[in-house]
Amino acid sequence: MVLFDASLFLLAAGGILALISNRNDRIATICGLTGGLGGTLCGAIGAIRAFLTPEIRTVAEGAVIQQPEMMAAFFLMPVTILGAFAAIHSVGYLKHHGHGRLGIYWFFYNLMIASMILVPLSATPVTFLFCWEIMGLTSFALVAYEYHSRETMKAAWIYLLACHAGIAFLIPMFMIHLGIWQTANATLWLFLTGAIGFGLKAGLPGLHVWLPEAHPAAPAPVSSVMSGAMINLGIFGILTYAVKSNDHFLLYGYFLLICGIIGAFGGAVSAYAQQNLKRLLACSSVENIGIICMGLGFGFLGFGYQNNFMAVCGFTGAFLHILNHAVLKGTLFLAAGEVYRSTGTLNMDLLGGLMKRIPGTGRIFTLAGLSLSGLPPFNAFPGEFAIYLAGFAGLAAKSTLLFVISLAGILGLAVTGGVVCGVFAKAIGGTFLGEPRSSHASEAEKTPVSIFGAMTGLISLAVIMLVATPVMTLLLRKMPEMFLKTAGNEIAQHSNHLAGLMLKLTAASGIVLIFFIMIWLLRYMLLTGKSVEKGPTWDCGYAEPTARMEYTATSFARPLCKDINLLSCFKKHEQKPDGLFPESASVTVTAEDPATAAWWKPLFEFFGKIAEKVHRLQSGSLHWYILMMVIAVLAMLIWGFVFQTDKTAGQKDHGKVSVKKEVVK
Amino acid sequence: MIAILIVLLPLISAGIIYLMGKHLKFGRFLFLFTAVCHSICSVYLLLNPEAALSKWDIGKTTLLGFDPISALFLLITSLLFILVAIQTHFWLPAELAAEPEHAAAHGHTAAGFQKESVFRSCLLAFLAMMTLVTAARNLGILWVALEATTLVSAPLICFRRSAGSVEAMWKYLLICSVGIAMALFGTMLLDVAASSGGHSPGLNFDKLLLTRSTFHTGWFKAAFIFAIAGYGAKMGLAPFHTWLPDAHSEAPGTVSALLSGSLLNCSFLALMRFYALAPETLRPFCKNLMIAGGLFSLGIAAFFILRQNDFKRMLAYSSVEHMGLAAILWAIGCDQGAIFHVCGHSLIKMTLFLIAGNILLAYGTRAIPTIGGMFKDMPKTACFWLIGILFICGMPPSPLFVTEYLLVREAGPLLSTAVLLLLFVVFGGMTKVCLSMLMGHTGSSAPLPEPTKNAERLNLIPLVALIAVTCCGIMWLILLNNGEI
Amino acid sequence: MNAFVEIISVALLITDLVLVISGRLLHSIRWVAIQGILLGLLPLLLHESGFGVQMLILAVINLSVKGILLPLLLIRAMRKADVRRELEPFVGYTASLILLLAATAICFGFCRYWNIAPGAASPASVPVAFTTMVTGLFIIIARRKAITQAIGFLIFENGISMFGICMMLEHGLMVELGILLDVFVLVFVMGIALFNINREFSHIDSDKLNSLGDWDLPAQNHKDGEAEQ
Amino acid sequence: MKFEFNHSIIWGISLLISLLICPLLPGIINKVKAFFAGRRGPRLLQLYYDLGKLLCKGAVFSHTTSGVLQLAPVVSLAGLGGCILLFPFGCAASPLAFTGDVILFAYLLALGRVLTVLGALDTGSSFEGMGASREIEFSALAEGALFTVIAFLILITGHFSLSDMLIGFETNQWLRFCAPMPLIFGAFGLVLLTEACRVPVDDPETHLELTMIHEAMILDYGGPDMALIEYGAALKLWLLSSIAVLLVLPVPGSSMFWNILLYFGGVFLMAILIGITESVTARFRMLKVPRMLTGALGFALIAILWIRIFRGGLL
Repeated sequence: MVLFDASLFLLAAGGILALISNRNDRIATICGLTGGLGGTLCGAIGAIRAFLTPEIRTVAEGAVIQQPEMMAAFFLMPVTILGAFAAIHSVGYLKHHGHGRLGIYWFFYNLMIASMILVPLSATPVTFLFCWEIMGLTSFALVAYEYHSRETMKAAWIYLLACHAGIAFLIPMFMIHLGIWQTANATLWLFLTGAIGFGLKAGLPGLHVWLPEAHPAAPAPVSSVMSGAMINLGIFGILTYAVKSNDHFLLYGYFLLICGIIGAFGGAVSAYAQQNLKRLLACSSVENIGIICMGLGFGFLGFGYQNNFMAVCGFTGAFLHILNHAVLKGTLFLAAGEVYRSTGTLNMDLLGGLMKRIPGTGRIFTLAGLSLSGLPPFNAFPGEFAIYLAGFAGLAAKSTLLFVISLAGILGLAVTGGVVCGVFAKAIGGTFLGEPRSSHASEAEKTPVSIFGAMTGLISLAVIMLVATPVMTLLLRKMPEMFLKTAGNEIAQHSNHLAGLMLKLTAASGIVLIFFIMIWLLRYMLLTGKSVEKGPTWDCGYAEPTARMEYTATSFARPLCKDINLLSCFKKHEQKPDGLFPESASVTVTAEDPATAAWWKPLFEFFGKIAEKVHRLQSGSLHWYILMMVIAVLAMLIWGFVFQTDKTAGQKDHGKVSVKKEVVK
Repeated sequence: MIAILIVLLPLISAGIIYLMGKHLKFGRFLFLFTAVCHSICSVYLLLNPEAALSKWDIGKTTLLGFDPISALFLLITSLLFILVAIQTHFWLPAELAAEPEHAAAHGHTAAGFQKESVFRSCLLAFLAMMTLVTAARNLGILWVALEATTLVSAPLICFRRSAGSVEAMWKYLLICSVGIAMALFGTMLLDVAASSGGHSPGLNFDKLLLTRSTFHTGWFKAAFIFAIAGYGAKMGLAPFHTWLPDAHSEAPGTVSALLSGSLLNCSFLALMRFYALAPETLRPFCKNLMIAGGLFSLGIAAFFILRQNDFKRMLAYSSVEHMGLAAILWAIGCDQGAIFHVCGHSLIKMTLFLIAGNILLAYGTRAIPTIGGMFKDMPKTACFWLIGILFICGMPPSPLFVTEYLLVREAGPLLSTAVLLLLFVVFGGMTKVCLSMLMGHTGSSAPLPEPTKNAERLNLIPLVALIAVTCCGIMWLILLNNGEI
Repeated sequence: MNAFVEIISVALLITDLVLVISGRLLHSIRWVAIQGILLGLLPLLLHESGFGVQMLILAVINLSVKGILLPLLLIRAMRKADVRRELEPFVGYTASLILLLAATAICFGFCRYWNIAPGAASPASVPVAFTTMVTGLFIIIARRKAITQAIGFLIFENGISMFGICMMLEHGLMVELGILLDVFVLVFVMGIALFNINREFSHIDSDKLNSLGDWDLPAQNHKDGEAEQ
Repeated sequence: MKFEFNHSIIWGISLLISLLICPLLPGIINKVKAFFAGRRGPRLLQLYYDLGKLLCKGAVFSHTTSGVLQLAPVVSLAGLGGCILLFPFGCAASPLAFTGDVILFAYLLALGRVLTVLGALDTGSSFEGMGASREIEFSALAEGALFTVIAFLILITGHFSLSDMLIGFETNQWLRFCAPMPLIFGAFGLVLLTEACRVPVDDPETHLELTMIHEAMILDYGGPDMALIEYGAALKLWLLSSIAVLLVLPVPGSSMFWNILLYFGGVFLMAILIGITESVTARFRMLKVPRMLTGALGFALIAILWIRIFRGGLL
């Protein structure tokens, strides 16, 4: 607890000092960074310690925060670790983006991290809600940090709406949670309100609309923290508050699994269609949250159907994926930020060839991208592997419903996997490979040390995590047990089994690596002593292929998007060449978010239309106003005396008599 | 005696300032002095319950006196007034100087202003009347005082003489007068209801409260309906609120701050008095009526805030919304919540109107689509504006977050869902507007440099108020967390 | 004394009917004055048990304010605003009369059917009071000129005080005086406002006072639709 | 399934043989095609000659490329190396098999593919970009069909490991589940043709780069890298053909000799089958391929439902 207190104090102090010294960029940065780093590191140590030696939760009377239990500690780890690396990254990133306002940035950044640490630590609902909302507000301030552009404005607005809508569901959720609202089906309502309220933060499908807006708008370190750590807190909320009862595992399971399938697939496809690199990453976050939800769904279904192997696999997969996604997505956003910093654009159709200009970033992005695609020797694979296993276990189960949903889950995961490979091929290829497509890319600036350091640190962490996967699997054993009242021996057994499989996976990764080295050596030997030349790209006879002839990221993605055109959101706008000597022709493909197109936009327009109709009431005519008053009074009178008579009839007679008496007197 | 003193003090000062119209400096000094004295008195009243409960008797009927709620309302009014007074002191010269510049920039002739002495004395008289409202223990006096607030605040609305402000004043006068006349009718009906038990207890609130169980229910129903219509008109309950956006948008920022922050509270106090008198059998009826009124206000306000093009009108509708919320809170029996809500709203709304005044000072227009990039052009004002808007929407640590939480807690699922939905619409509308003003690039109407500089200097009072509000909010949050609310 | 009350009630009803069909402002103001005088007489007639000094003072003030001062103020305002007639009302005079008659019938029927005011001075007086209130509101809603609306408000106010008088309510001197003072100042302020309106708009048709509103604003931009695009 | 020592030996020997003779498969296919076209066609061992020639050459790399281009063939082949260790060669379970290794298998194949795509994009060539784009398009869809086939296998065998799935499937079970076999074979066949870049999805031998997928992606390779790619392709074809064979052929289990014979014979038969397919069909229009792959998915799903509804699955 002392560690967390220290962490919060350092964060707060750093933030406030930075705000005070806003006028001096250097001092503000030093204050903010020191506070941020110190705070996150303290928090990280605290979180890891709490995770390794979980204690029973004891809440002192009137306490606001408490020692985290295992689940809270688990979700604190990405927050603190990512927070530290993103803080380092901020130093380099903001050199160009925040003159004179660095203090403000650091203030909000530190406050955001502090509130994110506080969310899992909250001891009471009110504290939780408060921290939750502060988390939303501070991150909103950071999203709106680059306030000049209209896009940022729109993004910030949508994000703010999402935060607030979340609270609007969470307050009722806590009312049910605390038993203040007594309703039938309390567990169902609790879960639904919680899932929507937290899902808005986590980016469950349909509720995810803020992600592709806010992440591109926010400064890269912030998007990194938001995407890697903050959306996980939504999952934390669902697991901690919305899931309460033991006997509704099937409800939770089916809900999360279906959400997960839709989210994973939809997220992958919309990520594939994006032109903006950070937007692509944001959509990919939706996809990964979908995968996490699938894991959790399988886990709950496992409990519901008393299939503990499935439960262990599902939960372990989900939790592993949470960690891996946090680190990898954090890295990717940091790298994307570096792309933006050095080129000034995130439009992949204008980038290209950055592998030669900012090679460090390129390599790290490639590595992280391949990892997040779930490809084997890399990080995200073990998590997905466990989830697949859970699905296989469900496939072999007796229940037909479970069979169908497991099949859907496996299929979803498989197709998602395929599409995600494309997503990252597009991101890596469009951004880093080939020839630069514009001067933005060809004049990219060099990477500062802080940025490179932050990214390298994170990616090394990923490597460590890959090696440590079997150990982590064992450590995560106790997490699923928390949902069951009784800790079963069986779970431990399955967990050990799974850890064994993970060990084999790690070994397989090692073997692939050894193969790789061997083949590379072979190739090296074959090429030594022979002529290795450089030449132009063979472009089927074109002597001088230019960058304009390259396949752009958009054109790369077009075929698959056309195949899977969700709600026809991918629209092609073309201006065909016209006449004998056509001067201009263009094709652009826009990808609108399916959820936005399907219901958010119509909903908002509906409200807008109501508003326009309602506006007629205030027409400016005094006569009408007074008529309205008279009508309202008449309506109230009629309501009061015609529709509510029965109760007061007796009273009235009584009154009449007494009045008469007075008259008689 | 302090009750009379606190009413008469501003009234006398008002008279003096009016009469010594040419001595501007003296007028300014007296104005501030009165405000300070008034707030000292009201603090004293709040701190000394015995003094607060002191009554002033004429012919055996108690006319003036305080109870804790009215003392609190008085304090809020007084506090608001002193803040507004200080703001006025600095704002007025800036506004007078800016008008010709704006006129030149927008190509219209400079509007005239009322005499400063008239403005100040009206403000003081307004304060006196609001004090009287809080002090009144007699429903007749309450009515008289509330009607008088309309009369003395009407000239304030057209401080800057333009067609719009005159029109707003006219509407304000007529709608409020018709409404308040209905309230008079309601008061009379209450008298009838009360005297049906045998002898008339008069209009003394305390006496009525003792005999309320013998009230004739039919008459009381009618009385309550007319009271809702009448005091609701003053308080801004839809559909009696129609004057509010016009008056608030046309009045200078400081006046709107008082209108919205104090006057609405006073009217709410009047309605609370009526509600308190309802016999037990009629409680559900009154409750339903209040909830319906509150919900309707909330709905109307929500949809007017959506697609609003005038930021001061938006604030006015927000007042309608919050009065609706307060009515609902009061009706569902969450008295503490209602009072907290009203107090929190007063402070925040005052801040917002003061800032709106500053924005108006800099830009010379209230049209939202033409304003943009305030973060760049007037950063301090922009920050405070954003914080204020978020606070008024109930983002923590705003006190309104606490009260909205209480509302949801007490109101039950159905009502809460409706309220939360409408609050969300409000939130969407307000933040949209707010962000479009703050972010992006300078819009079609650029701020004039000199007034902008002045406006940026006028942010002391908003800052103080926002800090106070934040402290309040955190305090209440702690109370809520400890289960003490 | 009941007979007198009835007579005055009928007279008040007649004033209502006249007011609703009167198009000339001066005419209307005069009839409002008559109404005020009748109303001032009413409490004197009601109290058979002798006049208190307090009541006498009140009656005198009431008579002078409602019967003389307010009409004078209104006439002054009318002169200043330079307007003589109510042109093209929203509801034609004949229709107004028919509507008012219907309203009268409803008020009477309503009071009779519910036996709404058994304690009133005279059975006819309460419905007349209601009718007067309705007349006032009707005039406010259905007439164009701002000054007519001020007149309408006075009629409405008269109706309310008539109700109070007929129900024999006593609010005490302070309250009565306060109410009177308020009404007086109100009309005074309205007069000033009328003058200002005339100066700013060069007319006092209150139906043309609709520049403030949310309906037909010049720049209706579709914010939300735009935002989602 | 127990891993006995002699099983492992058989597995090891079959593995080595497979590694050695896999370049024969393209030769067989070409011979079959030549036979149908009435030509003599290239030699059966043509690929060996080609590989030998390529291995002795130097290399030319584009200015545009970064290291990814050179990395791609190596990683692909390393991934395939991982795959072969999990595969039940010669109808003998791999000694390295473990629960769920089928996922690793599928994803290692995907790894190679993604790297190839990245390598193609690295050159900045429009044709290679086009090929890469199509590769992703088709493989994403094929992935679904592949996993449905895997689900089918799990359903009928109850095992999660590739070896157990493919060979733990005995004659009596085969008889029980033979009805949907053509469906599942069809589905996997289409996946195979897609993954191995054969007609009707891709045409490895055309001279119009616009119509190619895989071959378009490797336009910029030469020398040892090309050799690695060619060999990798052959190995992949071998692996996929083996799966197809093991998928539909019941394993008697009694005799090692028969198992091995069945295995190698089946693979060559498969090559001939591919050759025949290529001879009698033309390449599909690119637009039609996604529909075809969705059809494969449909086949597999129907097969699964068939099993589930009419046979109740194995478990």
